[in-house]
Amino acid sequence: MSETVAKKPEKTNRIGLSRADYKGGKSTLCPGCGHDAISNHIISACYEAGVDPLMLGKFSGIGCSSKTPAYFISQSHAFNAAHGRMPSVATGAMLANHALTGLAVSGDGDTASIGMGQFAHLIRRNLKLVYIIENNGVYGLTKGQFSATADYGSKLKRGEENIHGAIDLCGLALELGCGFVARTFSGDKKQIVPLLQAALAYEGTAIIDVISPCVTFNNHEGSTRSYDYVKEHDQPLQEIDFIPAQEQITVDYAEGTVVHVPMHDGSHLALKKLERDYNPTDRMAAVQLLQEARGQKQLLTGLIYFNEDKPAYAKQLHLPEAPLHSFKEADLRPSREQFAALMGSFR
Amino acid sequence: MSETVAKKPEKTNRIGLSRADYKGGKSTLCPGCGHDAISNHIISACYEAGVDPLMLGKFSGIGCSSKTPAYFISQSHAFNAAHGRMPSVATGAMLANHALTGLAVSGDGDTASIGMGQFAHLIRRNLKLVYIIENNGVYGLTKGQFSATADYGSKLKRGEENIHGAIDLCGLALELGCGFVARTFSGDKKQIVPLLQAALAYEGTAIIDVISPCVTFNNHEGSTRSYDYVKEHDQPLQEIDFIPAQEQITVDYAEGTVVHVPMHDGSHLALKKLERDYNPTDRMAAVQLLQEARGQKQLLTGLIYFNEDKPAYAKQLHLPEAPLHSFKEADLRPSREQFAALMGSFR
Amino acid sequence: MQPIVNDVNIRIATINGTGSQSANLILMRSIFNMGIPVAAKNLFPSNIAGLPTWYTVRVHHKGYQANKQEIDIFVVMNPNTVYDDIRGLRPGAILLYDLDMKIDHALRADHINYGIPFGKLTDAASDDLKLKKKVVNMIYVGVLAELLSIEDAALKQAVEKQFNNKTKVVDLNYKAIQVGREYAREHLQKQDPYQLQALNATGDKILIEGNTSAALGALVGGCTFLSWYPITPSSSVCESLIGYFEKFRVDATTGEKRFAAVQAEDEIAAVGMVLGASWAGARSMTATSGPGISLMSELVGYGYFAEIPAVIFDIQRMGPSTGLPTRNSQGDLLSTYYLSHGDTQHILLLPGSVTECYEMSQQAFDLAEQFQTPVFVMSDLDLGMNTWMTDPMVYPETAYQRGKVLDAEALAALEAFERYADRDGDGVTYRTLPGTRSQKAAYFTRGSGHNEKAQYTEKPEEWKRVIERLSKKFVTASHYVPAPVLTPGENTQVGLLAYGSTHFAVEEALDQLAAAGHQPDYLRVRALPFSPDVETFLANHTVIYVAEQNRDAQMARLLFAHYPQYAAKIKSILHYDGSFVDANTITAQYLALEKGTLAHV
Amino acid sequence: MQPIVNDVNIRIATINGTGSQSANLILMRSIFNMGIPVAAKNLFPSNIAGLPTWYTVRVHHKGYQANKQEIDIFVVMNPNTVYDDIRGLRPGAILLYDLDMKIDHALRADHINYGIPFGKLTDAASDDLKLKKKVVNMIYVGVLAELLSIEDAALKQAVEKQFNNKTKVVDLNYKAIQVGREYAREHLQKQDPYQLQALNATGDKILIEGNTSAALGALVGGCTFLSWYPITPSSSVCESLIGYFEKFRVDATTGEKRFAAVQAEDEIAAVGMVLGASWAGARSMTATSGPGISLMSELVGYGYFAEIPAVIFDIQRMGPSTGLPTRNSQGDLLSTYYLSHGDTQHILLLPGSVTECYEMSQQAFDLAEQFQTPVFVMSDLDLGMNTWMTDPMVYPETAYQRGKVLDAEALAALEAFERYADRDGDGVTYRTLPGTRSQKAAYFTRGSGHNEKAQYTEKPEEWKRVIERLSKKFVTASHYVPAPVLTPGENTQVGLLAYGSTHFAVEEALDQLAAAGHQPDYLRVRALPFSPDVETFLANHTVIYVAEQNRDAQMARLLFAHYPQYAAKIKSILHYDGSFVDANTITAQYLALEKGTLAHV
Ligand SMILES: Cc1ncc(C[n+]2csc(CCOP(=O)(O)OP(=O)(O)O)c2C)c(N)n1
Ligand SMILES: Cc1ncc(C[n+]2csc(CCOP(=O)(O)OP(=O)(O)O)c2C)c(N)n1
Ligand code: SF4
Ligand code: SF4
Ligand SMILES: [Mg+2]
Ligand SMILES: [Mg+2]
Repeated sequence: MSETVAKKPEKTNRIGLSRADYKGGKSTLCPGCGHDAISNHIISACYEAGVDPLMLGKFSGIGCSSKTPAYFISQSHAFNAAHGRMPSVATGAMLANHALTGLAVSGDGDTASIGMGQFAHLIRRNLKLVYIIENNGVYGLTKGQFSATADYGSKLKRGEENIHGAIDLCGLALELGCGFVARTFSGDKKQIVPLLQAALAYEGTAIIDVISPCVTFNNHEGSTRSYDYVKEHDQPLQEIDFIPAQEQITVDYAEGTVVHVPMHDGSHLALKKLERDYNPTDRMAAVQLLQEARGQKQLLTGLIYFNEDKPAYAKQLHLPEAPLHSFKEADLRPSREQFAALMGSFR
Repeated sequence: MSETVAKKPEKTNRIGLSRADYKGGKSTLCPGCGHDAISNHIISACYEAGVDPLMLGKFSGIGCSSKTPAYFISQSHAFNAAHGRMPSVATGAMLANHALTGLAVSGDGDTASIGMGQFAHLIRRNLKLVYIIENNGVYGLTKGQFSATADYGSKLKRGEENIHGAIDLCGLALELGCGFVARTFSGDKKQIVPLLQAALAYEGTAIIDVISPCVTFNNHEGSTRSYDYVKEHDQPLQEIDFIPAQEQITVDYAEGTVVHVPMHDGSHLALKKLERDYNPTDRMAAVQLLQEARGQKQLLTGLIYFNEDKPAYAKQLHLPEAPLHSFKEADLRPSREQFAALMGSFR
Repeated sequence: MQPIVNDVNIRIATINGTGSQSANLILMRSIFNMGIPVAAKNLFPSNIAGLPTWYTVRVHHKGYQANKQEIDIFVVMNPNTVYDDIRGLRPGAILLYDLDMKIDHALRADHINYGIPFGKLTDAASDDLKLKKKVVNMIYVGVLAELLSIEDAALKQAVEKQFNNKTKVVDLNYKAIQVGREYAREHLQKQDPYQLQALNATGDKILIEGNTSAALGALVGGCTFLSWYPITPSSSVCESLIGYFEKFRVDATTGEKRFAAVQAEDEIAAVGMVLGASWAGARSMTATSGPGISLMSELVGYGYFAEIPAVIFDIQRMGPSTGLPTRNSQGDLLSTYYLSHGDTQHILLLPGSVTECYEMSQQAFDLAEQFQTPVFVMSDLDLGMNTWMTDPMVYPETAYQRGKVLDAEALAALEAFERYADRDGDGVTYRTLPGTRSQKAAYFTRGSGHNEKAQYTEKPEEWKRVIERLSKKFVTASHYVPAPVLTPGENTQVGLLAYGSTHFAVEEALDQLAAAGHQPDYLRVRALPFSPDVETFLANHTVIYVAEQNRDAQMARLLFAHYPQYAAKIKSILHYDGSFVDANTITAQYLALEKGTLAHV
Repeated sequence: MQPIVNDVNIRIATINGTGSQSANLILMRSIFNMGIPVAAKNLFPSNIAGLPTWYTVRVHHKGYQANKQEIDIFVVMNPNTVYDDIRGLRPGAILLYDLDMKIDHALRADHINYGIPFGKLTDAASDDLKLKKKVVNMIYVGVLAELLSIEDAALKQAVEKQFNNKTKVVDLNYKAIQVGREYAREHLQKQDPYQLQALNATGDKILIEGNTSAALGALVGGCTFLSWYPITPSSSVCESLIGYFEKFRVDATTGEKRFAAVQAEDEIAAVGMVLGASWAGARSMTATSGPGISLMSELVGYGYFAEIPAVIFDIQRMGPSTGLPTRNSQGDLLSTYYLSHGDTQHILLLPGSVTECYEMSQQAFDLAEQFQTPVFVMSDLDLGMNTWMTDPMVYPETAYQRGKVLDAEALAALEAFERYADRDGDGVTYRTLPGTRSQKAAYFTRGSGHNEKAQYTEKPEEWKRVIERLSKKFVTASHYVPAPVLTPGENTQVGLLAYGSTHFAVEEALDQLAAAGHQPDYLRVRALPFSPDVETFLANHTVIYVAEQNRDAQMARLLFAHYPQYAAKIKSILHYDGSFVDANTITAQYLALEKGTLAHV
């Protein structure tokens, strides 16, 4: 009696999931907030990369930005930690089960102010984790005070001028030995999605500093994080293609126009040259680039540095594949004989 | 009846004090500890610079290194703070009375581990403060665990190898916009004393990373902070002369062999070239230098970077010359009329 | 229908970020301008825009300012909460709703329902599309003005104040109010009993938030150093203070600033800077809320033990953890009193009104310097961020109490200076400031064991001497902190004890209880350590009910700690759902306890 | 002279960093090898080398292990403390000193003074200048061996153990001991009553430090994740555990490690990692001391409220602040129980012996997972870093209690998964681990207000439901934590209550009190929340003395908090000068309280 209506088959990804399988709860951020755009890009990147939601761990701190893991990929476990403490929480979780894919979202306040110490030490340990900073130069959730990434001389809504220099989180990451450093803009889907895919494939801490305007508190004249300002100053370093391990390189790139960056898992980044010749695998060039950008108040976006030669932390620690919780009494206790011998040693 | 024995007049400094006026309590550190040598150098530098002990504030955190303010210049007030929290304490004190000269001693654990966040933000604010890190690569006081400045692959006494890369506090300071960055060795009095004098004259945060061997826990084969290792690898960048404002330059330096670095207060650094041509006022050169040193496992000591173009924090805040505690009710309260008007505004 | 005059509770449901705040303030202030007591409670979400917000204006001739759960008039502007709002509204109350919401099916017959065509009316108020959004809220002000007979002059004055006398804006908004008023006059038939009639009860009173008055207290109290890290609901203490600093503390000729205000990188740094600045002699403060207090724990212990003044405002919100950042609680008492490891106890001031936020803010600086220790001002979101009616703050007549500080001259008269010697036998020792021009001045400040000379020691008897002196100092302080306030009742057997923002609900509850034949003595505690009067109160009653806004009966536990002999007599009245406590809650629990139907906590 | 057999208290004063530790251990162990009970207290400074250290070996046939202030034999090797040491030594005691110190003028006639020519004797023991420094301490071992009749076999065995049977070192040191022994035999005339006689009282007992046994407990208790930041006196918990990990948890074939140990950048990061790892399912722990506990405050509140297991060892030292890092206290009880802002209360385990350090270390992991909350093991420096004699630890026979974790299969059987729903009515809810292969598994962990589904909420009733359930969970936990241990006395009117390391002094005090005609019931409390038995004990006695090592009567205050009805009956016996508490202190205060001469605290 019932008729089956033939539905148009939904498009699915590598692991058979549709984009809808990556959706999250309804956002409660201000309409137009850059952070919401980033949530969408994360969904796109995870969908396209075929990330398994059941094996994804989402981490964040406190702030408007840190709320966003509630707005993407509800099928994944999430740990919305305390302010500035996400890196340590993620470290514990990702060591306890390093088969998980770790995706972290933080804000400039959460990372560069209260979270500075943990951020630095996360990078030092090279925990495998995609670490996204949704950088708007202010504390959104507490109503618009300057953060430590606000530019010198930039202005708050009510006119107050910043007397401090900005902390450059990319520069810092580079200095601390990070092997994946990128800067991008919440509005540049074409740049951010492949960067996220590459970061997801990267064997270590991948830092992505995303300029993400706060429409409510930092989108005015005098701000250097407003949509207008960012659009005007954004200078992409490259055009980025991410080619997953499973796919062949199908595009033919003209000789000399593309830097190829192979990744450990067989995937691949193709960086098409734009204005300048830039090799993101040259650390010194990266340092120089950032220094220059700061001096000339440029906003250079793209892959700033890539180097995969350090083992990720879990590897360094020789962790087994299985999660630590899976081990049983017999795996964890010394034998009765070993124990007795140990007791003997205390006599 | 009593005879006055004519004593040989003691040598005194610019403000009429003898070196004895700068002495401290008896050290309780291990005999041979690098930190004790540094205390002596601090005494020398303060004596020679004519620092007024009554106007000196000594600050430290927790660690063997942080104990040392008890061992020099007892006539000065000292604040031996909690572990890793000295930068904030010093910030408060030095803003409350910025006529004080601020001298801070910390350890690599105190600064690069628990103190990382405060260290970074101190530099960002450019508080006028001489900040000495007595860097031995271990936590001395807790008996020799690796600190975050221990080199990759270096070994603990009982053989454990470091799996992490070192945090380079000079590199970090540079990245964070510090205008006075130096590295030196506790055993190199000739280098450290003029550096300290220059730092005392500097109008902002002056970072001096002093390699200071821990004889008890990190002076063995396999350590990269042992006396032997450091002596073998130390490559001074320059020969440093500090010429105070009051003095004339008397030495004749041969053309091209010396970089002159004038300071805001009229004093002056003369940096005599050694092996390499190095200009410490070029930020990019400094970055390059450190990068190179790390790559080649060199220990380059001397003045790494100097730039005095940022105003110190107290200036930025337009603080009056007088200490904040000196203001009275009449200075601090609005007038009766102003107050009444204010009340009116709440109606 | 018997008119109910000057006793009405009006709630407006909106979405945050839609700018209803101006309208609500105008509503409140216009009633205030008529000489009728008002108070407001703002229930806002922990987010920036798009979530439900409820603003409640309470009008009461007696001046009740506590929260009241029962709403008389409910203006529902938020389609997302309208069904819940209607469901929760008591029978007989007025519902004022937007006809465009099309909620006829949800209206209840036991409400007085007034539908307003907001869309149409805003069209009438302005042609400008942008402005329409802004004035829509003025419409309900006009409707309410008509319903309750708010005078035009009072309204006009409120609008002018709100918009700083900017003629164009004033006119636009006033016009919108009139549009609402006219609509109501023409289309609504008053079926409710609520009326406002001009009174003379607001005199020279002011409307102010506790955080603003706390900032004012710090300003006149001589604070010269502020370090803070933003956190709701404390940020406005610091932001207001900075505003006052910039206004009153900048030398007009030199531009020099007689203050330093630092936005710290976190709360640990904030309190670290405060300790440093206090050590160097500046009157220093920070303000935070629960999570910040937790983070400050280690350094507060340092301040306690090394004896450094510090003023710390805790504008309490609902915890534990991140909890409900925009909801109220008195839940930090225990953890703050015992803040930090080891044997520590801190001075807590417990302001019970916005006036006391102002007064205790000043006292805190005096006490911190007199007793050389961190002093906490335990305010809360209710006091701090809601608007309260109160007498104008009094210009301070007294000099700062700067405590025992030895200058060079004083030192010259001494043989030797010992930082931690109890010369006066009161547990309070003398300090010097860095920069003092005397060779005797210096001492070594440390958080480790020290003797009278501030030298490191591990000797048992020296250690004991210091921490016993700290206990003695604490006892001395109990005679200096604000004493409790007793409101005698008729029944001298039963005591009711409360503190902080709970006071207002208790005041109202006392009237309710009196009507039911209960007239306990009421003691409002204002500080820890407890003044001797607290013991007297406990001793003199056979049962003492302690009313507070937390789950764990925190004040009661502190009373147990200090008066175990009376512990058995103490019973708790508790409120801890995050809402501002109201009189009914207290009355109901009191009566149940008296009847024995409520299990004693 | 009546000989005193197997009851002697020997103290050695040295300078730290001079390597006396081996000698002291050999001395202790050789007595132990004779079957005589021993225990040691190491009083060391908070520095690395050059400051005074006192090591005390207590020998007692009854097995008393508490500190004893009165010294019978004092070996003074430290010229910097010799005068003070002599001054403090009780009349009649033996002084063993270095003749090279030239202190004849300071010797007291009321001591038995034995001067030893250490310089000459070390010359005899070794020609090597470097070795001389090392063996000098063996000389006094030899002298004492002779004085007290320690058997050579027992000595030899101790030396061999100390130096891992390395023949050359063993021979060298044993020779030095013999040099000492011979000197004593030839030159000293025994004038004292102290004698050791072989006993059978050490059986298969072991000598162990509490931190070592805690680490062992964590090892067998299934800990797989450790994050820590060094701090005295807790570091050795972590360092021992890492040693055991490396020894027992590395797969011999693959080299894979079934643990992760991270030296964190500070204590906040350490506990953050623990929460993250526990959340992902690993049994996780950290160890710290007071300052670290304070720093962990915010995140511990997170763990409490978001309900995440965590095991945290607090090896208490003397606070507040940096305090005395190498001195003892039970001073973190209150601040840890109430750690973090808002209404929080934590499970505290209170080990009263090194054996319980081992057992409770295991229980802590079970309880943390069963109740999904941070669990603190409140040890202290006395238990943790001193060497205690005890029965061998028992190999665990029970399976891990991993609490309510739903796997994919369990989820399949459910309609929906609600993280915070109280399905069993015991306040304990179900959790899932990330990586679970079920689409129902995921939930959003947050420290902010949440409902049963872990969704954000600000609704008063939802908030209240969650924090009331947390209270209920805490009550459930009170039935699972280790129950108190009752030692009945004869006088059932008077109760004595203690916990933790105070136990040993109490045990000995009970014998002293019995001799004086007092025989109270003794309850040793082992955990918070209090088991129901604690209430029974309070109810059944007319007065209860609570003995503890802090200034503020912290346990007493916790008893007041939970049993206000009995608060008036509770009196405190306190010790807080940093030294390890001894029986005399307890007995004296007890008797004074009974007599009414000690003011009740
Ligand atoms: C310990 C602590 N301190 C302060 C706060 C208050 N707070 C919440 S979010 C925030 C800043 C958020 O800024 P950012 O990380 O830049 O996020 P954004 O809102 O701008 O996205 C602060 C200070 C807190 N939640 N916890
Ligand atoms: C909050 C806190 N955590 C841990 C400690 C223990 N602690 C004392 S000193 C120290 C490390 C010191 O290392 P470093 O700063 O390098 O000084 P050093 O002793 O090597 O000179 C630590 C971890 C402490 N005092 N406080
Ligand atoms: S306040 Fe700013 S950062 Fe926060 S949600 Fe709104 S636009 Fe985004
Ligand atoms: S332990 Fe090391 S750092 Fe500490 S005093 Fe000794 S040598 Fe110096
Ligand atoms: Mg931000
Ligand atoms: Mg060090």
